[in-house]
Amino acid sequence: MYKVKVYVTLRESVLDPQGTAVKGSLHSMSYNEVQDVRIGKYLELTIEKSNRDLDDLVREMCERLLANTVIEDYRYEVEEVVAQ
Amino acid sequence: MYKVKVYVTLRESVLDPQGTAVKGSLHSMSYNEVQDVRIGKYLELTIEKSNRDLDDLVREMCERLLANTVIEDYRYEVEEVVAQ
Amino acid sequence: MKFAVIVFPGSNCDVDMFHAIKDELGAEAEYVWHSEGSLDGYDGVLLPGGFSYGDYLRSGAIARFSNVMNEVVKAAEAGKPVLGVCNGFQILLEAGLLPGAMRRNQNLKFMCRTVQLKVENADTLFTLGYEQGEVIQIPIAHGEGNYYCNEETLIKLEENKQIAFTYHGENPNGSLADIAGITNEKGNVLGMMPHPERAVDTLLGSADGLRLFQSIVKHWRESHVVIA
Amino acid sequence: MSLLLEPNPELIKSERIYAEMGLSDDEFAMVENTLGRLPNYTELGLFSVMWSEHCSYKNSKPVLRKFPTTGEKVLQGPGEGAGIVDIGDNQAVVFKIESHNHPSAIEPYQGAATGVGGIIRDVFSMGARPIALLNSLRFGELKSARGKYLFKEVVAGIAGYGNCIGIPTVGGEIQFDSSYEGNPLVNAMCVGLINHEDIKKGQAHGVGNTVMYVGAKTGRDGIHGATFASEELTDASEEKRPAVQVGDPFMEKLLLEACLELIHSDALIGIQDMGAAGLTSSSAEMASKAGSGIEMNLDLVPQRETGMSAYEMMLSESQERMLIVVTKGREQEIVDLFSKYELEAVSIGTVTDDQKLRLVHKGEVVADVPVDALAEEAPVYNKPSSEPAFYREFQEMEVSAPVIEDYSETLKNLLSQPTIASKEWVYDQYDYMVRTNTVVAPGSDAAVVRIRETNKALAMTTDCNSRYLYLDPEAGGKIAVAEAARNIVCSGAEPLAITDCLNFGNPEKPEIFWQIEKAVDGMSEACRTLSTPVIGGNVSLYNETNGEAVYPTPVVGMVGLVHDVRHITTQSFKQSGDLIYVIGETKEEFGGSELQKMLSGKIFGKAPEIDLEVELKRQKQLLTAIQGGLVASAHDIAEGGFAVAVAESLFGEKQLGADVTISGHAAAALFSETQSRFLISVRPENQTEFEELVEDANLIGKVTDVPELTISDSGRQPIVTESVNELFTAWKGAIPCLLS
Ligand SMILES: Nc1ncnc2c1ncn2[C@@H]1O[C@H](COP(=O)(O)OP(=O)(O)O)[C@@H](O)[C@H]1O
Ligand SMILES: [Mg+2]
Repeated sequence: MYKVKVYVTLRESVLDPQGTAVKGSLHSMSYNEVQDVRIGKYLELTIEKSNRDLDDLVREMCERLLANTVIEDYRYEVEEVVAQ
Repeated sequence: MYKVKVYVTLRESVLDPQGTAVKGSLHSMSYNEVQDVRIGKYLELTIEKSNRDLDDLVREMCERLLANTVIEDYRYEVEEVVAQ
Repeated sequence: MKFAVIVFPGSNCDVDMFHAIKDELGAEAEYVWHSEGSLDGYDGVLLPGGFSYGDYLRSGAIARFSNVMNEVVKAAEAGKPVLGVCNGFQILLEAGLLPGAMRRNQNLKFMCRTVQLKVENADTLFTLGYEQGEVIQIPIAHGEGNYYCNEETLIKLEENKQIAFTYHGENPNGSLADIAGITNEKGNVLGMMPHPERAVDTLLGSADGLRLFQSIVKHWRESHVVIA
Repeated sequence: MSLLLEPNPELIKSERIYAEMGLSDDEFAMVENTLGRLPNYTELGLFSVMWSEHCSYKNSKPVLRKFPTTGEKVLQGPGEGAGIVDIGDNQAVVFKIESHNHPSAIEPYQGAATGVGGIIRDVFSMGARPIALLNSLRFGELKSARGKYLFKEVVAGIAGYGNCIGIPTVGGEIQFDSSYEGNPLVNAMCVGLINHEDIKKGQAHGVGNTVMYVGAKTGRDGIHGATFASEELTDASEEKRPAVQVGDPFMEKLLLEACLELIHSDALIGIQDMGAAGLTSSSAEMASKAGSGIEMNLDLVPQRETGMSAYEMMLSESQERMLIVVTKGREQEIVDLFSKYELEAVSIGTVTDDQKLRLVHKGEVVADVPVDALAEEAPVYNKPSSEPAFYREFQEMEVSAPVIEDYSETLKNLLSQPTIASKEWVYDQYDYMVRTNTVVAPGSDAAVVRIRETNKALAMTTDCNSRYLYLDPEAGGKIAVAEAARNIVCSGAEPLAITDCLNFGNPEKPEIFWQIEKAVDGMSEACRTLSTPVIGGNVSLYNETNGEAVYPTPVVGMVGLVHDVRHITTQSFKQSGDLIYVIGETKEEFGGSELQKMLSGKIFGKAPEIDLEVELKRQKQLLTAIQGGLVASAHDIAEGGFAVAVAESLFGEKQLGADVTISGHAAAALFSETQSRFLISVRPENQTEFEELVEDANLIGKVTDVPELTISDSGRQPIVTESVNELFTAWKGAIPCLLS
């Protein structure tokens, strides 16, 4: 069993209205130390071992569904866990 | 300068409609290896050094704004970066 | 009776609320910008629907830090009627004036339609114009109306009769215990996802929402007379 | 982050770098000639976007001139952000439709969302309060995963933007055909309301006045979007595409409220949105229309990213931005006004008298170009046109009525065709009620939005059956306008004017250009006959995927005036015992029909005929009857023919049925798509008066209180007996079922 953590973030040139709004709010709450905020998605997948290569599998799922590669980048980390 | 990565996830006891929907889609695309999907937020904050303790600062921002602790948990990682 | 209609950046049902009060209810209403520091002179506070701060991060999360929210808390503590509709409800939750939190609708879609609500408690100052158990027609329009609270809170809500409205028939968003609207313990703060201000004129469908506003005014008049 | 060195003028010429930006050799020579020198890279960028089809209409202008654009009530025709029509009481209605087809094919959610954002800006930049949104969508059949994805995301994008900004999305139309598989069409329309004295124009008058930039910061998104929209989509489009624009409806809501406050300031001289070709088109057009020039210091432009070049800033299509011109010396008032909404207003330039667009960046003049050359004097082409061979073939084809064994079954199947089926899955996601003025929500013929503090209301619709246009663009063009007017009239309104979006294939192909010409001929004639001038619109060409064009799709957006809210009429039957009429006779017309497509998988033959004089007469008589209070329900007979129309009239809230008798050939009577027909119900006490007024009305049956549809043929034999619930389920469940 694997736990796969996927991070999906907006590409660099792409506007992040959410991040901008949160930054504005933090400033109005006087957290002026905050210079920038970018907001993305964080997914935790629990995946069973199968005969497919895990990296292949995860990459394929990201490209096809989990990330919108037109505007988003993704990366992931794999952790092997012992099934309970 | 610090880069702080904040992960906000729904509490275990709270149903995650989005995660359930994504899991359903993955299954319908025949990724049957996927046992579970949980979806959260991933925030990247760029924070300037100030006289406040960074951990205090981040925790406070999370508790007050970035996470709703009625339904969400959060954790974060700090990375020190060299300002350009 | 004079109402404050609070306007946050991104509120968009403020106009509807204003017209419902002025044109249909015939009471006084004024817009109050989110940066205002006082709500003196208003007898009731209305937090309208919309997308304050774009609903970015979480709906209501940013708006609740507006200046005016300190005043809304004070008004609530002073026992003035405070009504939050849709985004207004979400803001009240984020501000801790009402217990619980909102999740995305179970089907993950925004939904706009007229639904049936059951009046669960006709004894509040907002619902005294309805019959206990009456079924009314009120529109909804939201993407995050899936109410959640923990078990303990739910028991308390039930025991204290804080559940004002539930969805009758189909539950459109998956909310816990079919909850559509709840009050605080004292009963002077009501948050609800459906839009009573959209149901004040039969030309547009239903006028069932008007009685909610009439209830507030009736209660105010009665308590006012007593005090005077 | 673009550290690419910009090529110098000589290299631009010798390496034909202009060709990559979409300029031809001749056009480049024109630029060189106008400037009296070679353009630098930034200047080349200005010309390439301004001379793209999207901005210059270089291929469509000669055709657009054919549209009737004037009328007694027209206050503003084509040429500004949106057209304006007088509706009395010192009020006017402002509306326009625009396409966002190519961006939606690449990133459907954001493409559709920013399309909505753009058309809203066009309306409030005139000074009008946007009161309603509509759309017109075309997709491939809902079969492929990609097709479903595009459909779902486009709808979500439209909903996401409109709901957040708080303008109700009250109507639209959706057609599914394989010709749109790779190139969906996403057209968005916005309707606004204005008082006469508030009308603003996009003009930069008054030498020395200040040019200010308001709204969102500029990033590298959408650079060359206009050029991109003026090319065919190919498999290589992936690489060429600019950074996708992301819409920020929250920002636009603030911008909208700030601008509507701004229009009451007498410091405001001119205002225009930064749409396609952003800063370039807004500045050049504002100056050109006023006969002035503009000088801007690009260092002052609010920037979201670092190290942007002049070229990038001028060509960026970042959303939610406006350019305004204000009286010199009064800039601070404007800054204060915008800061209330947490928005930036920044002085970036001045109005000059030399009719040039001069740009300074980092202390250097980086462009110095005559504004008229960019805006007014873009090349115009009269493209060759030729009738395609398939048109002749279609004209000569005899299409007979198909043989149908089970009429009930056929009706049910028709009702579950996605083009006909209920669109509730779609409009359930749109907040169509916000602002609490929506009297007739999506689901009837036209949407109706009341005007507060008056007795009046506005009816609005978008229409186009592109299958008819494919068979016969001229007839189809007439039908598109007539059908829109029919919908308006059925809802109790007087048609006022139209806006149009001409979605076609590559105009460089003579057969495509012929389609454009013929469609516009047909539309123009219909607009003249029905007295609905064209007050604005948009052209979207090059809608092709790997060489295959979409069906010719000139979408018509029409607005009508309801003189008294009591005239508002909907399509559903109201009570048992009411008499059912069909206005107009039925012919055997199956070319391009839903039935033909369903049974044979393709369309062929002649499009339905239309006589505009007959159309006008019936519309006038029907409207008079409605205004006289004689009509209980009114519905136009369109896709799927009479049987579908009668079924739809039964899908209201009341549990009613209908018992009707048809005459003539059964398949035609039920499913032919003959034009200029209406399905009406009338209370029995109004029978005589109604029949006297509406010449071509034929009584065919009654509304009943048993929820069942019974249709008998001329021999009084029932050929359809079906429970309304059964029909309703087929109709309502079709789209969710296709998507699941
Ligand atoms: N198909 C059309 N029919 C009538 N007018 C049109 C059509 N296409 C464009 N126009 C008019 O030409 C003018 C320029 O259009 P456009 O460049 O799309 O304006 P904008 O950039 O403000 O959207 C507008 O006033 C528009 O109404
Ligand atoms: Mg525009």
